Amino acid sequence: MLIKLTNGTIFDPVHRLDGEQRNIFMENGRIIRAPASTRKIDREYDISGHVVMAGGIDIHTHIGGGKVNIARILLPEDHQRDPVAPSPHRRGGSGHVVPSTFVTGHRYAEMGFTACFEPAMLPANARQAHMEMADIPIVDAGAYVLMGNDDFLLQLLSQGADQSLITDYVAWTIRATQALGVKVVNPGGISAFKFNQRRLDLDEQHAVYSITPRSILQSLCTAVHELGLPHPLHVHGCNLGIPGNDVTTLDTIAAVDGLRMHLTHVQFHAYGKEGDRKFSSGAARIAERINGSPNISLDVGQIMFGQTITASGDTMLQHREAKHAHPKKTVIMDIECDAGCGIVPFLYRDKNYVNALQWCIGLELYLLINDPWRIFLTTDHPNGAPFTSYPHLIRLLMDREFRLEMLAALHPAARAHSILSSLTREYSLYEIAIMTRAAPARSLGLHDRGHLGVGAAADVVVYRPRKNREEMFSRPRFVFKDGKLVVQDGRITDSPAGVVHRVTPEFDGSIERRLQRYFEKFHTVRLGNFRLGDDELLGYGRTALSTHPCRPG
Amino acid sequence: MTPLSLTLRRNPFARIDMSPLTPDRLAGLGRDAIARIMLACGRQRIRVSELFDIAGRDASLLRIRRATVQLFRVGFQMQSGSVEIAGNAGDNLGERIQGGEIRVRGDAGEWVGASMLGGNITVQGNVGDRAGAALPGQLIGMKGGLILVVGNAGDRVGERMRGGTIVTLGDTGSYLACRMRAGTIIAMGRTGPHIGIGMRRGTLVMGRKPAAMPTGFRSAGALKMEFLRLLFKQLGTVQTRLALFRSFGPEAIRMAGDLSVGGKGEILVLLNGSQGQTK
Amino acid sequence: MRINGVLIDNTFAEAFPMKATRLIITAITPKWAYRAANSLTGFASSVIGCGCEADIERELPPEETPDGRPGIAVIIFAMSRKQLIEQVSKRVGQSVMTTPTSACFAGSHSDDQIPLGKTLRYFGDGFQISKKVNGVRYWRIPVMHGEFLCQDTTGIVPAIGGGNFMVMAKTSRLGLAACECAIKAIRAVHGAVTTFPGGIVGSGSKVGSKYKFMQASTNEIFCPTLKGQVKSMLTEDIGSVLEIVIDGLNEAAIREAMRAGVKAVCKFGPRKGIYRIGAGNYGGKLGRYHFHLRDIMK
Amino acid sequence: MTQTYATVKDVTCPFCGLLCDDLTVQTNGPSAKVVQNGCAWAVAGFAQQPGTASASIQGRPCTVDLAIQRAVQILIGANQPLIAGLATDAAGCRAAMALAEKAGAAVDHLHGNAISSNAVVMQRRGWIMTTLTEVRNRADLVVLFGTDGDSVNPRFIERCLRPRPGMGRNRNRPRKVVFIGEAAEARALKRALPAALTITCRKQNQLDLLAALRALANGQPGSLPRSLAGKLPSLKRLAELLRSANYSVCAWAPGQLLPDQADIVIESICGLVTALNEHTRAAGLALGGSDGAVTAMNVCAWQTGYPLRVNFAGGAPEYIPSRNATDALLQRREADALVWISTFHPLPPPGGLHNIPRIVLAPPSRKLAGLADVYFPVSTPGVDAGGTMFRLDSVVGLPLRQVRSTSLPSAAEILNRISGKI
Repeated sequence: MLIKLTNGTIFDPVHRLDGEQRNIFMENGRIIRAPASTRKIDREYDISGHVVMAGGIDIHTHIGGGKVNIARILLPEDHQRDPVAPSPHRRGGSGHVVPSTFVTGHRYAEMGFTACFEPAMLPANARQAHMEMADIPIVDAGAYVLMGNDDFLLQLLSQGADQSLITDYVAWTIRATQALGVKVVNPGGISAFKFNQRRLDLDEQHAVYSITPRSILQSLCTAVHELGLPHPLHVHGCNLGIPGNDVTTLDTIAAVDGLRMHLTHVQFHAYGKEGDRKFSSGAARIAERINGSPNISLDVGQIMFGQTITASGDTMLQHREAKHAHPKKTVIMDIECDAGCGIVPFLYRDKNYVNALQWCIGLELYLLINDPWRIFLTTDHPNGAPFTSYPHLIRLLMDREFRLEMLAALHPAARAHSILSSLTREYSLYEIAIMTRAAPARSLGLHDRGHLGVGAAADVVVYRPRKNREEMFSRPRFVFKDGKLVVQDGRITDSPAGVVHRVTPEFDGSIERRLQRYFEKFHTVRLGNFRLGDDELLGYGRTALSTHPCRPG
Repeated sequence: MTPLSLTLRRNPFARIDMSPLTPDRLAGLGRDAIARIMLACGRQRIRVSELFDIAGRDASLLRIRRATVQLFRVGFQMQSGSVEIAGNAGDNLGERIQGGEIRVRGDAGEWVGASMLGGNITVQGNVGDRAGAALPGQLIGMKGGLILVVGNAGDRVGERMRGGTIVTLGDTGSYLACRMRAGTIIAMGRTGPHIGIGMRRGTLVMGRKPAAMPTGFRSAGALKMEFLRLLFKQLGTVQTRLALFRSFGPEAIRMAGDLSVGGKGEILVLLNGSQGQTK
Repeated sequence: MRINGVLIDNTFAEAFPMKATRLIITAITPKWAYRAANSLTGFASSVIGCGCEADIERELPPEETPDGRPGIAVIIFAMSRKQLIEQVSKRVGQSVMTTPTSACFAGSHSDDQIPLGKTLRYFGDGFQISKKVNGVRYWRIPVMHGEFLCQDTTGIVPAIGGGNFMVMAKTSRLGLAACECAIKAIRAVHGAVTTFPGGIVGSGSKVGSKYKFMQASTNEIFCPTLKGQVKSMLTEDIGSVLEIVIDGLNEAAIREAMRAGVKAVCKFGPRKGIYRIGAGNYGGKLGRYHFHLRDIMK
Repeated sequence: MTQTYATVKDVTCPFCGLLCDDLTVQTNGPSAKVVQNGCAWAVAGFAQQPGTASASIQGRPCTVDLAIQRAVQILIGANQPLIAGLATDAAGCRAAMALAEKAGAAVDHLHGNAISSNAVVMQRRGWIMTTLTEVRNRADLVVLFGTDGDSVNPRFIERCLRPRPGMGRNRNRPRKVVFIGEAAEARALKRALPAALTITCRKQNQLDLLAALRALANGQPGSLPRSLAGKLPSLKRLAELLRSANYSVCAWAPGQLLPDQADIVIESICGLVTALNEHTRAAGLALGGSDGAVTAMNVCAWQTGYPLRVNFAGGAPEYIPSRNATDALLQRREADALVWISTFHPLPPPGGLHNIPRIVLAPPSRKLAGLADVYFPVSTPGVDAGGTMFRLDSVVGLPLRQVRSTSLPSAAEILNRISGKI
C-alpha cells in the first residue's frame, strides 16, 4: 500500500529539517522517494499545518522482566483504579504506574512512541524479559543486559583476568541474552549487599572479591568500547539517592577516562549536601562537566508528583529505601549469583522538600545541558513517574510560563534552593525531536529509526499543533508503525507486533569452556539452556530480529 | 416521600453486583432512571427493573426485600443514607463504606465492611469470614465506623483492622483480630484458636475467657480498666443495642501482645461480663 | 434605680473577648474529681499574672460524664488561642494527670480544637494507646495508678472576660456576707464562672500605673481609705467595696450571672449594710462588651 | 512415526517447579525414558505413554474441528466461564488468557490456593526472597518450615542444599539445615540429610512455634503454650543460628501449609526474614510451583497486572482472589462452563459438583474423554513439544524440548483456534 502524507511540517533533525513543509511517502513499511506521478496513491492524508516527526524512542523504560512483573503484582490497588477493557483492536489489562503489557504498548503508541528499551535485563531473567516485551504490542523493543554484579565477572576481575577475557564474556552474555547494550547498576554493590555490605563507594572494596566499583566500571566500559557496540555502557552509578552523590557522579565521569559512557537517571545522582537539610541540587556542577565531556550522554529520570513505584536492580539502595515505601511494602530479591532486584512503591509529594527539589534538579539538568543530542527524555519509568507523564514533561521543557506556574506550588524551601526560576530556556520542537527521536536512535545505533529519510522504517507521528504542548503530545492525530496506521486521534486502530533490536558482537569461543565449568560447579541451570536462541525469541511473537552492526575499535 | 424499595422478583442465577445501587448514587434519580440502571451478572448486564419490583421514591432510605446471598457488594463505597435489607446479603456487604447505615435482618456473607472507612453496619444474623478485614492487596482493613453482628461471625474478624469498632454478640471463628493495627473488637461469645496473631496495636475485648492464653501475649493480671467504662458508655450512645454494655464494670484481665512482632496490642477479658444476657 | 433600697448606679461593666474551653474532670469519687479541679483552677484568678482565668463551673453527675463517673466541669479562659493551649496542657498535665484515678475530657464543642491528650500522651513514653470511640480520639496513658484517660483535643470557643459588678457596703464583713450569697447564685448559671478566690475580688484594679513595670494597679477611686485624697467614687457611708468578676462563654451567660448576683446582694438591703451596686469600666474605650447594670436589672 | 533412538542431554523436566534441566533422556520414536538425573516424578512423567486418543464430544470421538465448534458454542452460551487447571507452558497460558478475555472467563490455576497464599502476602507487605543458585552457593543456614523440600520438589535437597562448597561461602562453616514441622517429614529429611536438625510439631502448632521463634530472633523472650514449652530450647538455638548466619534462607511450600492459615504462616516467615535483614542477610524461598503454577502466575500478571484469579466477565480484568478461585466459582455455582487445562498429567477436572459443561485439554486419556463434554487430547510441553516455563523462584525461565514425536496438537493451538471463533 502506497501512503502519502501531504504537506506536513517536518521536524527531522537527522536531515536538518526544522519545520519544513514536505510530503512523505510510505510503502511496505518504509519511507520511500516520491513515486512517479503515474503511480496510484492508495491512501492520502492531507496534514497541512500538522507537525510531523519520526516515532518517539524511549531509551530507558522498565517495561519487561521480573522486576517489572513483581511491581505489577505488588500494586493491585493501583491497577484497580485504572482498568482497561479490551476492544476490537486492543487487548485489555490495567494501567497507571506499571501497566500490563498490552496497555503499555498501546499507551506508548497513543503518545507517538514506537520503540522502547528495557534498560535492566538480568541475564538469568532474559527469557522472561523478552517474553513480556513480546506481549507489548506496536512498539519495537530491545534490552540492555545487566552486568557488573555477577559472580563470574567479579571472580574474573578479582583474579586479575585479562581484559580480553572479560570482553569475550561481555559479548557472550549479550548474545546469550539477545541484548542491544550493556548496563551496570551499582557496580559490585548488588553483590556486596549479598555479603551484608550496606554501602559501596566508587573506590570502596567489595568485602569478598576485593575489587572496587571503579575497576568494574572501567573494565565493562572498555569491553563495550572494544566490542564496538553502538550504545555506550549504560551506567547507574554508586550511591544512588544519597546526598553528596554529585561528587560520585563527577568521579564516575572522570573514571572512564574519555571513553563513551551513558549515565542514566542522572537526576537521582545529582544531589549535593549543602544547606540546613543537607540536601541540595548538584545539577549545575554536573551539567557543566557534561557540557565539557563529549564522551558522556545521559538521560534524566525526571520525577513527577504522585504515586509511582520504583523498580531497580539496586538491592542495596532499595533495601535502604524500604522505610519510605508508600504503600508500605517492598520486595527485595537476590538473584542467581547474577544480580538482584528491589521494588519500592513511592509517593512523590510537591509539598515535601526533598521531592520538590528532586523535581527541580531534573528540570535543571534538562535546561542546563546544552546539547540535546546527548540528553534524553526519561522519567526512568516507573521510577520517577509513569511514562504517561511525558507530554506533561515536554510542556515543562517547552513552556517557561507553565514551568514557573508549577514551580510556584512547590515546597517553598525547595523553590528557594533551586535556580530553576532563573532558567529561561525553552526547548523548541526541533530540540524535542532530537531528544526523543534522532538522538536516542543514534545512541542506540538504530540507523533506520528516529528519522524520516528515504529507507527509514515508516514510524511516523503526526501532531496537531497546539499551544498547549501537553495536549499536543498526548494525542497525536496519526501514528504509523512500519507504515501501518496504528493510532488515529487517540484511538488504537491496529496492534501489529514490533521487532526486537539487538547486537551480535563476535567473541573468542574459548570463554564458553570456562563458563561451562563455572555453570556446572555453581549454577542451577545448564549453559546451553541459559542461552536464549533466535528461534525461541522469535517464537514469542516478535516479527523480526533487527541486528545492528558493531564496530570494534 | 416513601422509602425506595426494591423487591427481588426471583432468585438470580448468578451473583449480582449491587454497587450501583446505594442511596447516594441513586439520589435525585427518578424511578425510570433507576429502572434502567444495568447490573453486572457474570457476563450479562441486567436492568434493575428486570430483577426488582420498584416502589417508593426516597432513595435516602433504600429497602431491599427478599434479598439473597447472590446480592454482592451491597452498599459499596456508600457515603450517606440508609439501606435496609430484608433477607440475606451476599459477600462484601458495605465494602469500603464511608458513611450512612446498613441493616440486614438475615445473614451476610464474607468480607462484611471490608476496608470500610466509616458508617454503621448491623447484621442480625450471622456473617462469614473476614468481617472488617483488609481487601486483597490492601494493607489495612476497616479504618472507621461500626460493625455489629448479633449472630456469629466467621474467621479472621478484623484482620489488619486499623480503626473503628466491631462488636460480635455471638461466637467468632479462628484468627480473631489477627494482624490488627488499631481499633476495637468486642467479641462476646466463644472464640476460635489463634487469637490476636500478629497483632500490633488495638484492643480486643472478650466476653469469655479464651480456651488458652493466646501465643505471643503476656498477662498483666486482673485490672480495673477505666477505659472500658468510657467505651461501653460511648457505644451505648450510638447503638441502643449496645447500651447493654453499660452493665459491665471495668474489671478485666489485660494481656499485651503480640510480642513476637513487638506488638502493643491488648486483649481485655471481661471478668463480670454477664455473658448470658448478651445474646 | 433602686432595688430593695440598694442604689443601682447608672453605669456598665466593660468586658473583653477571650478564648475559653470547658474541661470535664472525672475520678473515682467526687472528692478526687474536686481535688484535681481545685488544683487545676488554683492560681488562675487573673490573666494579668496567672496566664489564664479558670474556675469550677459545676459538679456533674455520672450520667452526664463521658465515662460514667462523677465529674467536675471547669472552664479555662485566656486572652489568646496560643495562651490557652499552653495553659491547658500545663494545668491538665500537672494537676489532673497527677491526681489519682482522674480522667480528663473535652467539655465544649467547636471546630476549633486545641491539643489536650495530643500533647500529654508523650508522658506515656511510647506506651500510650490511642483509641477512637464514636469518632472521638482518646489517649490512654499508662500511669502508676492505672491509666490516665484523656481526650485528644478540646474545642475552644470565643468567650468574654471581665463581666463585673461592685458591691459597696458599710463594712467588709457585711459586704462579704452578701457577696457569698451572690457567688452561690452565680454557680447555678451555666457557662459563667468567677475566677477569683471565693469568687470575690478584694483588690479590684485599674489598667496601668504610674510605675512603668506595672500593668495594673489599685483602683484608687474605689478605695475607701483614699476618700478625699482622690476623686473618689465613694460616699461617706461606704467603708468597703468588693468586686465580683464574671467570665462567661457568651454575653447571655454573663448577663444572667450578673443579674443573679446583683439580685442576691440586693436582698440584703441598706439595713444589712449594702448601699450601692456599681460596675467597673474604662470609659467604654477598651472592652467590646458593655453590660449596663440598669439594663440587666430591668 | 519412525523408530529412532536418540540420547538427548540437558533436557528440562517440566514435572515440578524446580525445572531441573540436566536430565538425559533416551527417546525411541513415540516413547521417552529418563536415563540420568531423573527423580521419580521425572521418570514417571516422561514414561507416560502418548496414547492415541482423538478429540471427542461427550465421549464420542469426533474431528478436532467439530470439537472446537462445540467448545465455541458452550463458551458463547455461558454467562460465567471458568478457565482452570491451567497446567501448561507459557504459550499455553498466553493462549488461555486470550481465550479468557474473549470469552469473559475467570482464570485460575490448579495450585491457585498456593499461588494466592504467596501473592496476597507479597501484596500486603512485600518480602525479601532469593533464588536457587543463591541458595546453592550462598546459604549457610536453610530453615525449612513445614516442608522437607523433596516431597514438593524431589531434587531440591540434592541440587540446592547438598552441593558444597559454594561461591563466597565460608568453607569452614558447613551449611546447616533446620526443619520445623511434622515428625514424618522430619524423618524423611533426616534420611536425605542426616545432619539436618529437626524441630517437630503438628501443623496446627506451626504458627505458635513461629511466633516464639520470631520473638526470640528479635531478642525477646519467646513464650509457648504449656504443651509446646519443650520446644523452646531448640527454638532458642535456632534463633541464635539465624542471628549469627551470614546468609540464611527460610523456605516454605505454600501447598503444604494448612490452607486456612497458609498466608498467615508465610507472612510470619517473611516478617522474620525482614527483621533478620536489619543486621545480617536472610531471604525467603517459596517451594512448589509445579504444574506450571509460576508460569501461569507470571503470564497472567504481565498481561493483566494481577497474579491469577482474574475475571474478564465485566470486560476489564477484575481481581477478587477469593471470588475467582476455582473452588469458590464451582461451589457457589457461579461458573456455568469450565475449560480445564492439564497438559502434564491427565488430571480430571474437579468432580462431584454440579453439572456444568466441561471442555478438557489433557494428554490422551480415555477416562477423561468420558468425563468431558468436549475433550481435546493435547501434547505435553517438554515431552511432546517445546516451550518455555518459569521455575519456582519465578525468575528463571527455561526452554522445554520436544524429546519424542507425536502428532498431538498443543494446548495453545487448540485454545487459539477456539478464541479465533468467538
